[in-house]
Amino acid sequence: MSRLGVFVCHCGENIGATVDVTEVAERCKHMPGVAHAEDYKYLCSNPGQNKIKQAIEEHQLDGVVVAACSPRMHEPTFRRAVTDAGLNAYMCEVANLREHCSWVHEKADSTTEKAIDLVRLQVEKVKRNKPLDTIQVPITRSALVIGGGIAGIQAALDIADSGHKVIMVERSPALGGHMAQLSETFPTLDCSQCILTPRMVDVSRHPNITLLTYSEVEHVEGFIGNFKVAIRKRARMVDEDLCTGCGECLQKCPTKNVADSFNEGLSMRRAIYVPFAQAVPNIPVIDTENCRKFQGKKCDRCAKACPTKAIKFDQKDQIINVEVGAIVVATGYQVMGTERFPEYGYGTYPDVITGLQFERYASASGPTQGVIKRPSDGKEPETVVFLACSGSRDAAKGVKYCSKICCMYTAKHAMLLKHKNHHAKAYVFYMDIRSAGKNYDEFVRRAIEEDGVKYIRGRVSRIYEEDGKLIVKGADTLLGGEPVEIKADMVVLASAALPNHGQGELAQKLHVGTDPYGFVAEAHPKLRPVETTSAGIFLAGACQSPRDIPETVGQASAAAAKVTALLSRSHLAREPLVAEVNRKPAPQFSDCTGCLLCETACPYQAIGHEEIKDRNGNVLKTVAKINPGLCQGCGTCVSLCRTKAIDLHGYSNEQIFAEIMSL
Amino acid sequence: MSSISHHDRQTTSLANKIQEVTGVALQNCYQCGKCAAGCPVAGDMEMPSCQVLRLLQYESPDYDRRVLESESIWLCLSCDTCHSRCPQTINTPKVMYFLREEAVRQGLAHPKSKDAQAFHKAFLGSVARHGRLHEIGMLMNYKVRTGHLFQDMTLGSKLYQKGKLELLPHGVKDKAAVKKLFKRTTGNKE
Amino acid sequence: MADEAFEPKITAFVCNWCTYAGADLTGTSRLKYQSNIRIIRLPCTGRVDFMLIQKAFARGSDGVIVSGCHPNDCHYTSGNYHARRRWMVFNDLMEFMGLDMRRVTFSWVSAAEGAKWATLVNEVTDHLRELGPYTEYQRLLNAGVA
Amino acid sequence: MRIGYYPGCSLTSSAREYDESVRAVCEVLDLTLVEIPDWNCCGASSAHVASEELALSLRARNLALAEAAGLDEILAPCAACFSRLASASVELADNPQKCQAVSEVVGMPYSGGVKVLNMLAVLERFKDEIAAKTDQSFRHKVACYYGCLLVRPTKVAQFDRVEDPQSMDQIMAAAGAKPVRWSSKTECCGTGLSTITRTELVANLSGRIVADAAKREAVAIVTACPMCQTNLDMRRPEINQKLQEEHRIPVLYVTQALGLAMGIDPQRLGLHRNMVPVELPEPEPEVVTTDDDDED
Ligand SMILES: Cc1cc2nc3c(=O)[nH]c(=O)nc-3n(C[C@H](O)[C@H](O)[C@H](O)COP(=O)(O)OP(=O)(O)OC[C@H]3O[C@@H](n4cnc5c(N)ncnc54)[C@H](O)[C@@H]3O)c2cc1C
Ligand SMILES: Cc1cc2nc3c(=O)[nH]c(=O)nc-3n(C[C@H](O)[C@H](O)[C@H](O)COP(=O)(O)OP(=O)(O)OC[C@H]3O[C@@H](n4cnc5c(N)ncnc54)[C@H](O)[C@@H]3O)c2cc1C
Ligand code: SF4
Ligand code: SF4
Ligand code: SF4
Ligand code: SF4
Ligand code: SF4
Ligand code: SF4
Ligand code: SF4
Ligand code: SF4
Repeated sequence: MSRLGVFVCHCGENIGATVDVTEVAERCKHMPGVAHAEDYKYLCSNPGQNKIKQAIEEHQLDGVVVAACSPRMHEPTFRRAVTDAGLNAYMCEVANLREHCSWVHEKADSTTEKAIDLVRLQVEKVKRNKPLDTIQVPITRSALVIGGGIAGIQAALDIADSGHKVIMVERSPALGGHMAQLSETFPTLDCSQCILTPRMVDVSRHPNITLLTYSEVEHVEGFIGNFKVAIRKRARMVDEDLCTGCGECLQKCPTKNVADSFNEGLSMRRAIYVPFAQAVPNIPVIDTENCRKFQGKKCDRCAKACPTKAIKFDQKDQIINVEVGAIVVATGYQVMGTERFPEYGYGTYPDVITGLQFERYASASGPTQGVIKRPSDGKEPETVVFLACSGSRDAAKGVKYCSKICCMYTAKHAMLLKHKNHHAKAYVFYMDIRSAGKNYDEFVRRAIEEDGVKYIRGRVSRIYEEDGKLIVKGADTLLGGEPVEIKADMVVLASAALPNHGQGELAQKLHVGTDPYGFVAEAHPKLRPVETTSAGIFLAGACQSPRDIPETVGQASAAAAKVTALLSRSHLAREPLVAEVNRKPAPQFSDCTGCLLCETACPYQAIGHEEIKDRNGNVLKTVAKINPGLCQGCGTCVSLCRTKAIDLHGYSNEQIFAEIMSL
Repeated sequence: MSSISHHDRQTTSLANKIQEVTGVALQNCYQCGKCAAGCPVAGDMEMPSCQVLRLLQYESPDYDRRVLESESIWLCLSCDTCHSRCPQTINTPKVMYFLREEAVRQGLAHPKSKDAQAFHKAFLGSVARHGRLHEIGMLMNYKVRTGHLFQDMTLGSKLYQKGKLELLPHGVKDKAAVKKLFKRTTGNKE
Repeated sequence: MADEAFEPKITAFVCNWCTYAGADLTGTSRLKYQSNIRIIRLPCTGRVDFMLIQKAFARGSDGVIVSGCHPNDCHYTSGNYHARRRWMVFNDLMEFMGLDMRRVTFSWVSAAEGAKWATLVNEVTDHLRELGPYTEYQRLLNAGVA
Repeated sequence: MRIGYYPGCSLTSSAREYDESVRAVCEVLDLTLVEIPDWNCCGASSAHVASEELALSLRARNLALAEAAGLDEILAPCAACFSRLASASVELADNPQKCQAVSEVVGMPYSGGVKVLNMLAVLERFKDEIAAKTDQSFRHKVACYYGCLLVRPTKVAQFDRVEDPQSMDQIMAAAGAKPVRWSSKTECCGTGLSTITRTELVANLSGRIVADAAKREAVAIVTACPMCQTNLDMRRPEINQKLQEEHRIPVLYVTQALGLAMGIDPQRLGLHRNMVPVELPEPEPEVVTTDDDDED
């Protein structure tokens, strides 16, 4: 028989004026299992709490019900109080007499009756409560950052600066992501490389960061605080320790006609290459698909040229296993290629280019040293037409969403064109100008007012080639849809930003959700924007949805803050209100039949299975197994399990049935 | 989902009828102008397709009338260029068809549409009678209806010389079947 | 009439994060509703299963309310999604078993919808008062169906 | 091989040469055309203006007749007829209720299983045979003109790509021709404006196409649609007047062009019926392809 104490609060007049508090206390005394009941003016005050503590000792109570305000208000207060008196925190429950009773009903006998019922519910529950201990999950105090764009760089630096180890995995041969490709950045027009390069160098030199480029995540298992990750470090055929970055090998390679992806195909590179001059790390890689040697022909000119014998044609991929406590996904985006636009020529007109290609032309380190030229004949274009919303906001053939960055970079492009060639004409076809951000609209206005960029409100229906010009057929909806035809030298598509290739596979490996477009899904769109649906895995940057650099950096720092908060402790304390699959003696072992329905329903992937074996290792039964480190206590599995093999601590079937039966 | 007062669209508006009959949801048009940009006759219309749609979006009797009285709706070629490129897949030619029917029904059809109407009448008359088109007969009929007696006279004789006109109609054998079909769908015996 | 004295007994299963908090807000806003209802707090509507509802009726409830977060707002990401999917199946089952489905109300009340909670409780209470006591259930129980 | 054949009204009169050349070419390709017994007019755009139901029923009767004759695929060489019949076939294919209703109006059962093909879709199947039946000396620069109806609406046409289609170019290339790259392939010639009523607009629209083809140095425009052919060929005097230029580029049906490449007698291809005289210049010189660009 339990010895429970019931404490009924007046909350001054708040409860006392409507509910007959003394009557409640009096009636409680007669409830089975209740050893003590009393009422008090303000239970949450220090004297009030002391009363509870004293009563526990005096009456040797083994459970407590506080009948007061909402548990959402003072449950922690009273749980702390009972632990001070030596009880387990979970042996205390709160009946909500204020928000759910005195404040919402008139003074009446029925109101007092309801108050008594509410206490009885909790009394019956507490009787069946079991002492629970907070769950302690040990934490591996290091983090993995996937993706080495500005998002990954920022997150890695912030985490590393807080004293934790970071492993950074970048799949291309060098850091930098798209930001490395940009010329100047809105709204300040500072040089992208100039502000990025120091950070890339910081990453490579940071004592807490291990940088793995040309590498990809192969496999992930585990859970928050305890991830085991296998990373494939692809063979670059160059020994990173021996290579000095002298570049001799690059000069000697006879294969010169490989489209340079860093320059978005606007120039050619060799089979052995460094993506760009400031690359970090500055170590070449052999592109085996184009290298003569790997295509079965005779060549070893690079190896011959290398003064340190760093070229290793027999290098193999390496699998590196690491353990980390947290993961940041920062895998960025890609842009829609021109071949995706039927009415703009399916990518067959060389002078119809993407915004990213324009960036390479405008970049001082690009294929034309910053002179805007056009691909077909290398001439400087006089008339350039920019098409906003190319593929974005196009439910029929593109994506439904707004790519968010293109209004701004289109204004930037038009401006850069004007700055570099004052005689050039720049036209922008747009639907809306979306320039919400600090100094953003001012930036667009400057393009229009000071640089004379002509904005035309309307979409373009078609582009075709005639006499070496691109005929752009649009309409001006501000003139009632009047057709507009512009003879352009070059057309720049502000093409939609899409989830990066490989994003889906990675999300699967990590068990994180994706949105209908394929971007990584956040846990809550407003209040948990840098967390994923998997605990311990965070996200940053354009892998969540298209975004610009300021937003990316802000979010990366936010993700880093979440990671450091997690890694700042050696253990993760978690509420013990988790589900558990029951165990029984052999031969039954458990009520669980191993149907694993629960596994598919758990929103947190907390359920796996385990095999019960005999001494000889023969499997006797497979049963579900819940990882308390992952379980969040939602109870979905409990209500799903047909054999009632699962129960939820704190909300067990027994407890809830008892509550119902008390009514 | 319940549709309550704040959704109450004017049930009599043209936009509403269009949605009912053709299934085209005009409110989906976000006025990007891509349709007008590619339309081969936008330049000849007093208001290009996107503006026609814009007026209809208001669901106002005045604007509805302005659309029905316009010549634009008669100039549409049904080339489907607009529809095939519209980011919102608005089937503009289908709307144009509907608007013509509606304009005729309400007696608001643009005067210049008379020729087109006469042409369609002559054409259908020929099909109803023979089950197939008899071009000479149709042309004669059209000329009588419109009074354009001498238009294309030289062309006609050239066609004849090239063996491209049949003097006598080649109809279907089962003329009764076709007549019945006309009767059932139009109530018109023509 | 005897019915005039009838006060329905209502059991509510609500989730901790949305409806429980919403009902708290009703209180803080001092909005009044009828006092027939008894709330049982659960982590999530995903925790509610058919057995709980059955038990409530067996214990003499005249009506049951199940309320949690709005779809997509679930604290547990998708717990209430599972609940909803299960309801579709349960609905048929309960109906098949002869349960009076007018006595089970599913609703979404968020933490910000204090007024909605008051309205909901009042509507359900009035409705049940009209329906009268759920004596039928005892018959089902005796027949061994429920 | 055999296939159902729906000539349509134009092919029996103003586009007779299309019918003649289709039959001639199909004969060479060993494709037997089975004319749908007692077919009727598809209603063109006029039926639509009168009544949706009439328009659908006129088309459905032809499909029902084809079905009754045991034909599951029919070739409609006229692009307009193709578009009309195909849209009916698509509309009825997955709508048994509509099938039922329309069957009653027509007075014949129709189950919804007849597929309608245009001329290019059929010729595409015979690309290899075409290459084999020609001596590849037809090395003329041609402008393949598709018009609206063969590719749009995509849901109805279900054929080729909507912008810059390729099928006709490939068919002509198989016959040895050198299709030019041009931008007017699917521009509208103005057919929809029931041609006689707005002649000046048609001349304008068709004129742009003729001028573009001439500019790309094509020696012939190739088409698969009687409406297009009529507008570009028969309306040439108006076009030339509008453009203030004397364009003499002939307009051939794809089957006429193929027929020439196959060496079929021009008379049988109905070439004498074309308004703009078909006088092709010397073919392009033969390019000798050497085999030395890839050793290995
Ligand atoms: C034309 C254009 C102009 C722009 N101009 C501006 C501007 O002026 N100002 C501005 O603020 N923003 C601008 N932006 C936006 C800017 O590019 C982005 O905000 C920024 O690059 C986002 O950074 P990120 O790190 O999230 O993604 P990314 O830059 O895409 O970096 C992602 C990185 O992750 C790596 N990666 C991807 N998948 C994997 C994987 N599975 N495993 C390992 N590594 C992986 C990639 O290789 C890449 O290095 C512009 C964008 C475009 C397209
Ligand atoms: C009409 C309207 C509708 C909106 N709707 C949405 C929406 O639907 N969704 C959405 O995401 N956002 C919405 N927003 C935006 C949203 O309100 C803001 O993003 C958000 O409130 C910003 O939070 P904050 O904490 O930065 O600032 P605030 O909410 O302004 O909080 C600042 C706090 O600081 C206190 N404070 C100020 N100065 C001092 C001082 N000197 N010392 C001490 N304390 C100080 C203030 O009292 C206040 O409590 C809306 C905004 C408006 C105006
Ligand atoms: S415990 Fe709650 S009810 Fe009691 S006095 Fe404090 S606030 Fe009021
Ligand atoms: S071996 Fe390959 S990478 Fe090296 S020089 Fe030759 S082609 Fe270039
Ligand atoms: S030559 Fe050798 S050391 Fe120099 S960059 Fe190439 S691989 Fe590195
Ligand atoms: S940011 Fe501007 S250009 Fe880009 S999709 Fe949105 S509205 Fe269009
Ligand atoms: S649902 Fe129940 S029986 Fe099935 S695997 Fe899970 S715990 Fe076992
Ligand atoms: S209680 Fe919820 S989170 Fe925990 S195992 Fe069950 S379904 Fe998963
Ligand atoms: S293209 Fe479509 S969305 Fe754009 S204006 Fe025309 S109908 Fe409207
Ligand atoms: S279908 Fe009509 S409105 Fe549309 S582009 Fe063609 S002519 Fe213009």
